[in-house]
Amino acid sequence: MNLDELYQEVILDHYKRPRGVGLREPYEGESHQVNPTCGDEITLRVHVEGGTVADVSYENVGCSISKASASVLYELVKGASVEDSLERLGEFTELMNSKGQGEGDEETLEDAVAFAGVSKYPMRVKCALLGWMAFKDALVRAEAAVPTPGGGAEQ
Amino acid sequence: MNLDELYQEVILDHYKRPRGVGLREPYEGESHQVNPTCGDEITLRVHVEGGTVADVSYENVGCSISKASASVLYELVKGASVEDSLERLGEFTELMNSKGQGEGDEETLEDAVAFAGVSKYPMRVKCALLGWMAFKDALVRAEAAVPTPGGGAEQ
Amino acid sequence: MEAASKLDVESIRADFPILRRKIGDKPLAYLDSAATSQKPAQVTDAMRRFTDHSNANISRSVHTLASEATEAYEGARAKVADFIGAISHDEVVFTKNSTESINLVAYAFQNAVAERGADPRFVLGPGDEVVVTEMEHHANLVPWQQLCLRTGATLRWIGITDTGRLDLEHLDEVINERTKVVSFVHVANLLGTVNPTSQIVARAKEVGALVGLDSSQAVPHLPVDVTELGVDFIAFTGHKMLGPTGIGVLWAKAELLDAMPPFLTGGSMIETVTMERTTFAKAPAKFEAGTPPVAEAVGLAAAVDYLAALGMDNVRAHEKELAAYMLERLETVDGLTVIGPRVPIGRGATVSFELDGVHPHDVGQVLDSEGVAVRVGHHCAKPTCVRFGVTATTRASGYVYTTTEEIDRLVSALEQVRKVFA
Amino acid sequence: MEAASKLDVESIRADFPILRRKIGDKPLAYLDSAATSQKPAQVTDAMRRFTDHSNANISRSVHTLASEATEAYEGARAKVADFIGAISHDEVVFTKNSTESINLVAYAFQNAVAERGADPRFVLGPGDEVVVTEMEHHANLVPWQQLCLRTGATLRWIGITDTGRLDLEHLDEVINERTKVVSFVHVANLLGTVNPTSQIVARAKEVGALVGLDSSQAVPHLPVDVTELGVDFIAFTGHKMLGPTGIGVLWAKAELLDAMPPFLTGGSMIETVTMERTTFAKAPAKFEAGTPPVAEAVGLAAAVDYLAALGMDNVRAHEKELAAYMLERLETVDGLTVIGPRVPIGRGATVSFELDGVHPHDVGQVLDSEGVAVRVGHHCAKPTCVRFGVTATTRASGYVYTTTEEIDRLVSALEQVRKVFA
Ligand SMILES: Cc1ncc(COP(=O)(O)O)c(C=O)c1O
Ligand SMILES: Cc1ncc(COP(=O)(O)O)c(C=O)c1O
Repeated sequence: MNLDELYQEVILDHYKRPRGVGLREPYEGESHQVNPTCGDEITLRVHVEGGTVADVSYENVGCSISKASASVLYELVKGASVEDSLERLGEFTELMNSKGQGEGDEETLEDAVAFAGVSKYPMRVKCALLGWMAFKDALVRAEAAVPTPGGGAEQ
Repeated sequence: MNLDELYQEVILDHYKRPRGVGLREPYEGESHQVNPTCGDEITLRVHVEGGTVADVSYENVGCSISKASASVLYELVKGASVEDSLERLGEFTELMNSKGQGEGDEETLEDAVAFAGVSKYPMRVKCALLGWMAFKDALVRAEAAVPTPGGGAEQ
Repeated sequence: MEAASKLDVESIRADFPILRRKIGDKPLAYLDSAATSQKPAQVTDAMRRFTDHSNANISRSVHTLASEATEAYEGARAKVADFIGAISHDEVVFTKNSTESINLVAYAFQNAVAERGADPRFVLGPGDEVVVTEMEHHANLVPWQQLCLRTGATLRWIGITDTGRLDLEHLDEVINERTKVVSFVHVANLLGTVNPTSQIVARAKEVGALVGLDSSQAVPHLPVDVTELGVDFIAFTGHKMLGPTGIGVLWAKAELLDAMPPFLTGGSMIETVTMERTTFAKAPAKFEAGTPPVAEAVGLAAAVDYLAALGMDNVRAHEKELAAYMLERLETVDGLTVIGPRVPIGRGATVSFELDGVHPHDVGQVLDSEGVAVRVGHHCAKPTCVRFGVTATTRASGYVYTTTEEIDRLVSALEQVRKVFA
Repeated sequence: MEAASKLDVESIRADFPILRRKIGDKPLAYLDSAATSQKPAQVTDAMRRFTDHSNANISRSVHTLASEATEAYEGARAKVADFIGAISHDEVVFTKNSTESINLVAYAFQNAVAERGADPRFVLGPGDEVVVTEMEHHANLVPWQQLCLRTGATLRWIGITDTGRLDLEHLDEVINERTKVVSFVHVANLLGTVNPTSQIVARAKEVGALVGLDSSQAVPHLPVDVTELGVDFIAFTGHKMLGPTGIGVLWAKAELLDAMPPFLTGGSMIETVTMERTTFAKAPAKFEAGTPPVAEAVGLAAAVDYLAALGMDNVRAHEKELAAYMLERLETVDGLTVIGPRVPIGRGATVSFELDGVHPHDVGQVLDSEGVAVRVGHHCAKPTCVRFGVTATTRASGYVYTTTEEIDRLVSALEQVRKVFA
C-alpha cells in the first residue's frame, strides 16, 4: 500500500486547515449526512443567490479524507454558478468511482484531483463523498425551498 | 447397503399381514402420532384391565418398517402385564438406538429382534419407533384417565 | 423452437467431485437435486480461496482484508442481481434461505401493523386477504397463514387441477379488491409444474395487490428475468442452484424495499442508534442485520458464474429433454402413477410418483441400495399430497449433471422395488 | 491461580493459511478477531470433505447421503451443546448469526402478544419492562428497542462506569417487578469488559424475569457453561469462534423453547400442515425453518473440536497475557487513551483506544499500510461511544493465534500514524 498516494500533501493540508468551516446564515438548504459504517457526520448549508452558490458552510466530524473533501468542495463551488457546481459534483463523483483509473481534470477540479488516489480504496470513497452528498441534497432542498427538518437547529 | 438386513422376512411378513389392526372398543387411552418428516401417522388405543394390557388396537399409514413394528408391538404386549409391556418398550427403544450394535434378546423381544438391522439406518429408526411412542403415550393417558382429544373420533 | 440440449453433461459431471462417490459398490445416481443441488469444484474452490486469502468482516473496517471481503460480498450481490435481470444491484437482499426471504416479506406486513406511519400497502387486518396456491411448499404457505392468524386477515388459495396445473377458473374471485398480497410458487417442488405467471400477475395488479413468487425451483432451472415477470418480489435459495447452504435471496423492487419496515434488527442495518431510538440504513443493508454469509455469497457468485457460462436457455433445454425421458421411461413401470403433469410441457425435470402398494420410504430405501438417491415424503407440500390423496410420494429430480443413463438406473431399480415388495 | 498460557501459538498459526498472507510487502498482523476470527484448515477441510462426499439436504430422505448429512448436522448440534455444558442437545438451535438468535427471542415476545393462550412470560405490554445495558452491541439493543416500540413496553438499561464496568449501584431499581426480560452482553465488544453475571442473574430471577446473555464475544474466548451461569438463554455466532459465516447459535432451556411461539415458519419446523392450519414440531426443529446451514454446521463442529483440543482454560489464559501485554505496550504510545478497563482484570484481549487528534479511519489506514489489521469505527456500539464522548475508536483484538510480536508491530505502526498526522 502506498500511503502517500492516499494522503497527498494537499489533502493533509486541507485536513489540518479546513477552509470555510462553520455554519453560517443565510442559507436556503441544509443537509445532514451520516456514514452509517463509521458514524462520521456532516451538516452542510448552501446559500444560493441569483443562480450562484454564494456560500457553502458546514460542521463535520470525520477522518482526514472526509474533512479535506468538504474543505476542497467549499473552495471549488463557492462563487460558482449552480450549474458549474453540479458539473464539479458529477466530475468528482465519477473520479471517486473510477477505482484508481481516473485522474481528474486539474483545470476544473483543482485541488480535488488529489483525491484520485482515494478511489483505489473502496472503504474510503464514502468518506470522500460524504460532503458532496450533503451538498447535492442541500442544493435540492434549496431549489425546492423544502423546509429542512430542525430548521438549522440540527448538529 | 445390505437390504436383507433391513427387510428381514419377519418384517415383510408382519407388513403384509399386520396383526391386530383396527380401532376397537373399549379403551382407556388413545394416542395419535405423526412423523413430521414423512407424514406417517398412527392412531393407537390401549385397553387396560386389572394391570394387564388387554388389547392394543390401531390404524396407521406408513412404510413397511412402521407397519411391521406396530404389528409386532401388538403381538408382544397384548396380554402382557403393564409392567412387562413397559419393559419391552424400554428394550425395543434401546435396540433401536444401538446404531447397529445391539442384537436384542429373543426371549423377551421375540419377532421384534428382527428390527436390529433397522438401527443402522438413522432415518428409519423413527419409523420403527412411531407405534411404540403411541403406545407409551396411550398408556400414560390410560393411567391418568386423561380424556383424549376427539374422544376416539380422530383418524 | 427450443434448442436441443447444448450441455456437455460429461464434462459438467467432471466438475462435481461427489458424482464419483459410490454407495456401497454402486456408483451414485443423484436424483435429488430439487432438495439440494450438488456443488462444482468451482464453487468450493472460490469459497476456500476467499477464506484462506481474504476472510474478514465486511463494511466495517478500512484494512485490506475487510476491503477485499466487502468487494467480494458486494460483487456477489451485483452478480446475482444481473443474473435475474434486476434493475439495481441494491434490490438484492441476502438472507439465509428462501424461507427467510419469504418470512421477511410476511413480517413486513405484521410489523407494519404495529408501526406508526407505515406504508398502507403493508397494513393488514380483518377483511384483507392474502392469496397463495394449493401447490405451495410450506415455506410459502405457513408464513402467510401465521400472518393471517396474527392480523385477522384471511388466507385464500388457488386450487390445482387433476393434471397438476393451477386452476385459474375462479381467479377473479379468489383475487379481488380485498386482496393485499399474492404470493405463489413459480415452479412447484412436488409436482414439477412450471406455472404461467402473467395471468395471475395481471389480475393482482388489476386489484392493486402486491405480487411475488417463490422462485426457489425456478431460478436454478429457467431463465428468470424479474423485470419481464413484472412481479414485486421473488425468493430463491443458494443451495438449490449449485451454491452453498446458508444463503438465500430476496429480490424486491427498490421502491418496495424502501417502504417495508425492517425485520431482523442489529448491527449493519442502522443509520444511527441511541439507547432511546434507532434510524435505519437504506436497503439492502436495512434487511441484512448482523454478519452476513460472506463466504457463502462468494460461493453463490461462483455458482451464478457457472450457470451463466452454461447458459440458462441450455439448462432449460437439457431439463426439458430429461423431463420427457423421465416421463416416458417411468410410464413403463408397472403400477407407477405420476403425480403432476404427465406431459413434458410446462414442467421441469422433477417427477413425483406413487408405486402401487409400496410406501415411498420403502421405495427410497431399495433405490438407495442400488445407488439411486431420490427423495421420499411429503416434500414440504402436505396440502398438495392431500389434494392427490397420498401421504407421501417418491420424487426423482434432475439437474445440469443428470444423464439419461441415471434415469435408466432409476427405472430398473424400481423393478427391484417391486420384487422385494411383491 | 491462573495457569500461564499453554498455547503453542506458533504451531497454531501454522493451521491458519491466511496468516501467511502479505499486505503489500508486510506480513499480515491480524488484530481484528473480535470482528471475525480466521479459520484453521481443519474447519475448511471438514466443510470441503462434507461438500465433496456427503452433501445432501437433511431430515428429508432415506438415501445414504441424506442420512450422512443428517448425522453430520445433528452431530454438530451435539458437539456445540456439550461445548457449552447444555443439559440436552435439543437446547441448541442453529440460526444464521447471533443477531438472528437474539431477534428470535425478541420476536417470541412480539408474537406471543398476538397469540391466544401464549405463555404469560412472553406476553408483553405497556407497564412491562425490558432491561439491557449501555454497553450492548446493536444486536442486543435494537431488537429489544423495536420490541418495546411495537408492544408498548419500556426499555431500561444499566449504565457504565468511567472505567468501563457495568454500574450496578442502581441494579435493584433498574431490574424490578415490572421487568419481564433482562438481556445483557457477556463480554463487551468495544470495551473488552468481561461482565460478572451472577449478581444480575440473581436479581432477574428474584423478580421473576427471564435472563439471557449475548455471549458472542464470550463463547470464543472463555470457558462458558450455561448450566453454571444459570441463565435462560445465550446467543453466539460461528464466525467469531474459528467457524464459518452463515451460522449462529441460540441456546435456551428446553422448557423455554417449548413455551416460545415459532419465529420463522416454513419447511422442517412443522408437525402437520393443511391449507387452514399448521401445528409445529418440537424444538429445536420448531425454530429451524427451511434448509439449515448444513455445511456451516459441519465447519462449526470442527471449530469446536479445535477449541476443545486447545482447552478453553488455556485460551483464556493466553488472552489474559495478551490483554496485559497490549495494555502495557499501548500505554507507551504518546496521546493514546484506552477506552474501557485499563487493568487486565475482568477483560479480554480486545482493546479500544483513541489517538489524540487523529481520526480512527486514518489510524486504521496507516496501520494497514504497515500490515496491521485493526477495526475502526463505532463497532456497532454507538451508545458506548456516546457514553465515552467519541464517535469512533480504533480497536485491536487478539485470539489464539495472536503473538506479542504482533502487538509490538501495532505499537510501532502507531508511532508511524503520529508521524503522518503530526
Ligand atoms: C457482543 C456482540 N454481539 C453480537 C454480535 C453480532 O454477531 P453477528 O454479526 O454474528 O450476528 C457481535 C459481533 O458482531 C458482538 O461482538
Ligand atoms: C418451492 C420451494 N420453496 C421454498 C423452498 C425452501 O427453500 P429453503 O429450504 O432453502 O428455504 C424450497 C426447497 O426446499 C422449495 O422447493
